[in-house]
Amino acid sequence: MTTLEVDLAGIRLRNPTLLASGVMGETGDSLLRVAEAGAGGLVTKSIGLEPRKGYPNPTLVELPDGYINAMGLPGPGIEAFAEEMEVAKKGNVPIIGSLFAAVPEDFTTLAGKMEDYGAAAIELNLSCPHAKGYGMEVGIDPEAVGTIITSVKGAVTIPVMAKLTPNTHRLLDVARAVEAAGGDAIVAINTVKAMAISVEARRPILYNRTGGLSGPAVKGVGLRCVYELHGAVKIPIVGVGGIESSRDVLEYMMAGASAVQIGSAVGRRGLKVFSEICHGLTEYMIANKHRSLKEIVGVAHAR
Amino acid sequence: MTTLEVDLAGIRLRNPTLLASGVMGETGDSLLRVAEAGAGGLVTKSIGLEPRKGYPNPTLVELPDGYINAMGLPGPGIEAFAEEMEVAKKGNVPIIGSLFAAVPEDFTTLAGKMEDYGAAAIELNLSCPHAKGYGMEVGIDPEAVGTIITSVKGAVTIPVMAKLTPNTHRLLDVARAVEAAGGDAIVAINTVKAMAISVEARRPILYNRTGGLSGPAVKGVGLRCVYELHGAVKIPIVGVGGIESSRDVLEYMMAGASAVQIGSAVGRRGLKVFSEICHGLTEYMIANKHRSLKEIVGVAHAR
Amino acid sequence: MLVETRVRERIESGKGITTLIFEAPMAARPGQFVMVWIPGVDEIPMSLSHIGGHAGITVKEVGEATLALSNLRPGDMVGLRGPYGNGWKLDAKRILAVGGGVGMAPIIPAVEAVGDRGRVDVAIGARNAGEIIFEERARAASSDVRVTTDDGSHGLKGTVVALADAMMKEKRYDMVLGCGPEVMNRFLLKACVENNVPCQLSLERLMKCGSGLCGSCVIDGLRVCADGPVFTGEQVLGMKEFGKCKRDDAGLRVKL
Amino acid sequence: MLVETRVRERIESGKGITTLIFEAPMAARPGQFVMVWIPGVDEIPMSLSHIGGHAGITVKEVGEATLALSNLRPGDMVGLRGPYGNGWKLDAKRILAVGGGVGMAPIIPAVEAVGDRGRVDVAIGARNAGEIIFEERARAASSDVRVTTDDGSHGLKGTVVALADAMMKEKRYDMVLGCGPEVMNRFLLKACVENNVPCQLSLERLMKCGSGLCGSCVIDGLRVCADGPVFTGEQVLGMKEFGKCKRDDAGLRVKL
Ligand SMILES: Cc1cc2nc3c(=O)[nH]c(=O)nc-3n(C[C@H](O)[C@H](O)[C@H](O)COP(=O)(O)OP(=O)(O)OC[C@H]3O[C@@H](n4cnc5c(N)ncnc54)[C@H](O)[C@@H]3O)c2cc1C
Ligand SMILES: Cc1cc2nc3c(=O)[nH]c(=O)nc-3n(C[C@H](O)[C@H](O)[C@H](O)COP(=O)(O)OP(=O)(O)OC[C@H]3O[C@@H](n4cnc5c(N)ncnc54)[C@H](O)[C@@H]3O)c2cc1C
Ligand SMILES: Cc1cc2nc3c(=O)[nH]c(=O)nc-3n(C[C@H](O)[C@H](O)[C@H](O)COP(=O)(O)O)c2cc1C
Ligand SMILES: Cc1cc2nc3c(=O)[nH]c(=O)nc-3n(C[C@H](O)[C@H](O)[C@H](O)COP(=O)(O)O)c2cc1C
Ligand code: FES
Ligand code: FES
Repeated sequence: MTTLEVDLAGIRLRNPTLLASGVMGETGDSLLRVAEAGAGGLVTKSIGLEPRKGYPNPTLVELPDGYINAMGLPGPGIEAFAEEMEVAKKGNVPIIGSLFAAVPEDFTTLAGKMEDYGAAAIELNLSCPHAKGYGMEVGIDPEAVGTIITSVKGAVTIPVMAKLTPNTHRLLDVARAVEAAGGDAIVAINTVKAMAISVEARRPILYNRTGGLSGPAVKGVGLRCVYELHGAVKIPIVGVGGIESSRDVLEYMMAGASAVQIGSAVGRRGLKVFSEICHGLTEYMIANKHRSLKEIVGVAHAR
Repeated sequence: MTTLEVDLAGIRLRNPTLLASGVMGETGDSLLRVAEAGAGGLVTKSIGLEPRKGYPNPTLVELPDGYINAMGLPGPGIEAFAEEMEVAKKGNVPIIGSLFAAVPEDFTTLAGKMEDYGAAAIELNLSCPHAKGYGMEVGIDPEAVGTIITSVKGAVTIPVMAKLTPNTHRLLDVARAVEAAGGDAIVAINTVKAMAISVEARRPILYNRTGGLSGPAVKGVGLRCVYELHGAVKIPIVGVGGIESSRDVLEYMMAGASAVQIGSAVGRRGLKVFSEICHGLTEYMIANKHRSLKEIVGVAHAR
Repeated sequence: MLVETRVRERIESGKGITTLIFEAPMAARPGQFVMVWIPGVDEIPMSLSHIGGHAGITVKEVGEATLALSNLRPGDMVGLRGPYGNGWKLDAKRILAVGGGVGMAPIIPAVEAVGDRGRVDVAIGARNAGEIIFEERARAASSDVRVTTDDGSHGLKGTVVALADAMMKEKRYDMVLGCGPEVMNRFLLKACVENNVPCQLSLERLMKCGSGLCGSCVIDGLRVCADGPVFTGEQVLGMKEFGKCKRDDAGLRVKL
Repeated sequence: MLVETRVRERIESGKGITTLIFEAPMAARPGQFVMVWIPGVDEIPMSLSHIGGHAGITVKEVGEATLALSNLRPGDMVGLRGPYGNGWKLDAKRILAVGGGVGMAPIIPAVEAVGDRGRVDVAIGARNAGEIIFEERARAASSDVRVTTDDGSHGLKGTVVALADAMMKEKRYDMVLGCGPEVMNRFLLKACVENNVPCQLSLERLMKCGSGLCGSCVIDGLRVCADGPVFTGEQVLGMKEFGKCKRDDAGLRVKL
């Protein structure tokens, strides 16, 4: 029988499609629903130390080929997230706890709690383009990132992944720093810093003015990052950005991704996107006589 | 009467729409045709010291919302470009000579020739994402960029503009270096580094593997860069990226652009895009009782 | 996609309840909603009380954004995105539509869409006469429209749920549509279960993205914006959080 | 948008001339072309010799990419993007279609599209019998098909331009369609001018983007990919570069 199972840094996933952070990931019940819809694993909303309201609305702009969002990292904070994890775990798929913080110590504290709550891995959000003091503001400096990875690795026994930003020319340097510090995987990409302006209102639409571009518009950027990362580091890569079909997943895997995440397509295509993609992947594997998806990871690098 | 005239670093443009570099800009006759189609000014293909064939095909990938290209900076070289400029000048609109080089001395040589040929200004391509040794490889380092601007400014009397890349977190630092070195304007953005993969062929589609994303997909990125630049430097900004309609132009101007460039839309919409945009701008100005487009530059920054 | 439009007409539909008709058209199903951006203020969800030719909403003043909306004048600009959500299913043979207060906003286009005065009855309730809205539109589209107010200032005195309960006992319906405050929805659901009539309820939760992404609007795992706002009675019966708690801006549970 | 497809059928249409029919359908107008990607080799422009149900091209071996294409076998993969270009205008009453060698590729779908055997005549020319293609398709669609070869090995001996000239003198046409080597196009244009018959010519230049962007395919200011490949006789008469020079990969002028 064809299996879509993949191994991601030691975690077994029933299929390579993970829910991306920030989409339906704030509450246990919504995470559970995504598991039921067929996702191979779940990444939580990026959780911080304290509850945060996020930015006032508008927090989202819809474009023909994607979204620009500036939610502002809303979330209940790590304490309250315990009960959400309890519920989410009923989905019986690995849960990756996404975390944001400004300094290594806070990342360590958060990661420890996430491990206690039963997370299968940690994803460090070093890449949010629109929250002051967090995310990409720390994620563009290889040294700072190395320090964070070292600290978090020292504090937990589960795999630690770093989610990186494409908004820098230093992506590969940062990724090498993650690998050197013992990080277990790279997740790429987070959103591309962008903006939308209303001509009638003569002002930026988003409350935060700038936000992050996601969806099909950024697929080419994500593919390029994954392809370049595959050539630069040996740890596994998780591809994210504009994935809406099994073909998109195959492109990412051929570029070098061991697994993928899906965010915007949940809004644009609906929750059925997970099962539809898995169906398409299975068909592809049968047609091409593959026994494991591992066989296609990185094949686009051969010449 | 309503006028669309704008001033860009001392150059008078009959309207704010310039042809972007690399599109129909390699031969005098094609530049002339774009002038006849209504463009307010023309930017030439980026010209180097020697003739270059560029990359073999495929050099272009078409996407629903844009293109990914890796032409590889083909061009006849600065000597042979003299006769093209002679022809292009018949269009009676300002011609901005785009140049690429690896070191300041070469930029200086090229700029001197372009001035001799009758260019109204120089645009330095510090931002091409896919030509080894050129473009963005030099354009992400504020110091190196400052040196180039200083040298070129010392060699010509016409305005010198720097075209910058969004593929870095240092955009504003680079722009400030341009301003400090006496640069006359910033042009943003060049393409966003991206890639396309063929599942059937199991390889990148472009000969050069990676290329640059342009068209509507990057409009939000360009708007963000122009908006941020407007807050960071006082020299004028030329907005580029995904412009296809008068509304797009208004968004860029409200974000802070004094003029705009149009590239991909020439392929997607046809040459009529210039006159259609100008028509839309005139209608907007009449409806909103503006006497000069200057009145809307940067208005999205007011709160 | 954001549609930038202007207020074409402003109608005071009731006390503190304002209807805004916009220049922009909006092809939508009854029960769908839009995210309304009031530049410089906020962006909030509003049911479409008018669909087709010109989009229209009916807003009750409860806080900063609804106040700003209520004060808009013809010519003022708003941004609309949508329509979002599923809307009502209207294929039942005999429908009872029940609206409480501004809950009539998503109900009235459904009543009109049935297109057969005999197939749909309407029960309208509010605290007092001033808050009864769309009674005339209802009478134009239905041959049995009844009204209640808490204080008896118009129509019967009592709650709209009591009225709906009586109507279900008096006539045979095979579908109830309901929209109002959550406590009304809760009792209406109870009445429907007791009278053995299936129902659909339009629910509300805090909305940010409106597009099924952020998860801020969930009741249990269901997104009000994308899986609702209209849910079947069975779905609502399965909701642990319905009538009990909601989520605040940080995603923390708050008791209702 | 790149369509990844496979070769469905391979037909040797003539000596060194191969027709490839692909799995993918292609809705196109006669005279349009596609950019054909042969992975690992190149991407080159090819007229569509078959449109509709399955896309087809007819390729003459002249260099690396055309050789690779000719050697493809059923099941092999190519990428297609397009269709690009304007295609022929076919509204004239009496048409003479003139194809030289593989120049028949964009001509034959036009002949078939006229859909009236009496409205279109065809003149086919080539160096020798082996290079005459699509004669049968032409006969099926036209009641007057004539053939010439340089060496007289099939049909009349002589050039297709001489044949066309004779036909123009013999019958009345109000449009000539022509495609072949540039020297043939040049003399055909001359003959049409002399016989006072309007014409359309399909031209070729080096193509990179195929999409009207890069400017590598220009003749004077006109892009063969986007403004052509079919140009009117008047347009061609106005071209300083036609028949004289073309541009190389670097955009430098090269004598023809
Ligand atoms: C799908 C949907 C359709 C809606 N349709 C309409 C409509 O047609 N007409 C109308 O008047 N209102 C409608 N609402 C409710 C409306 O969106 C809120 O009243 C509005 O967001 C409050 O904003 P505010 O800034 O004025 O008040 P705030 O200052 O935010 O709050 C004032 C009070 O209203 C409560 N509140 C805030 N937001 C909501 C919410 N989303 N749901 C329930 N209570 C809330 C607060 O808890 C507080 O008690 C709808 C809500 C949803 C989710
Ligand atoms: C719109 C258009 C439609 C075409 N349709 C067909 C077709 O239906 N069938 C067909 O066989 N060919 C067609 N061609 C020509 C075909 O694209 C070229 O023969 C091919 O690109 C040559 O590639 P190569 O690598 O095999 O040869 P190369 O090694 O590149 O060159 C071999 C020889 O061909 C010449 N050449 C190369 N490219 C071109 C070109 N674009 N135009 C003219 N001469 C060229 C070179 O100068 C050289 O003499 C068409 C060209 C255009 C522009
Ligand atoms: C509404 C929204 C909220 C997001 N929130 C987060 C977040 O909290 N943490 C994070 O690492 N990424 C966040 N992202 C980024 C996504 O996880 C993902 O990297 C990005 O959207 C690209 O993938 P997509 O094109 O599939 O959406 C968010 C994206 C969206 C659209
Ligand atoms: C085919 C192509 C070739 C280009 N060549 C150049 C170039 O030589 N120099 C340059 O500075 N920019 C070049 N660009 C970038 C454009 O000038 C422009 O910055 C970019 O495409 C974004 O604008 P658009 O969305 O309007 O195309 C090229 C773009 C395209 C699509
Ligand atoms: S409001 Fe964001 S998911 Fe419903
Ligand atoms: S091939 Fe690029 S413009 Fe024609």
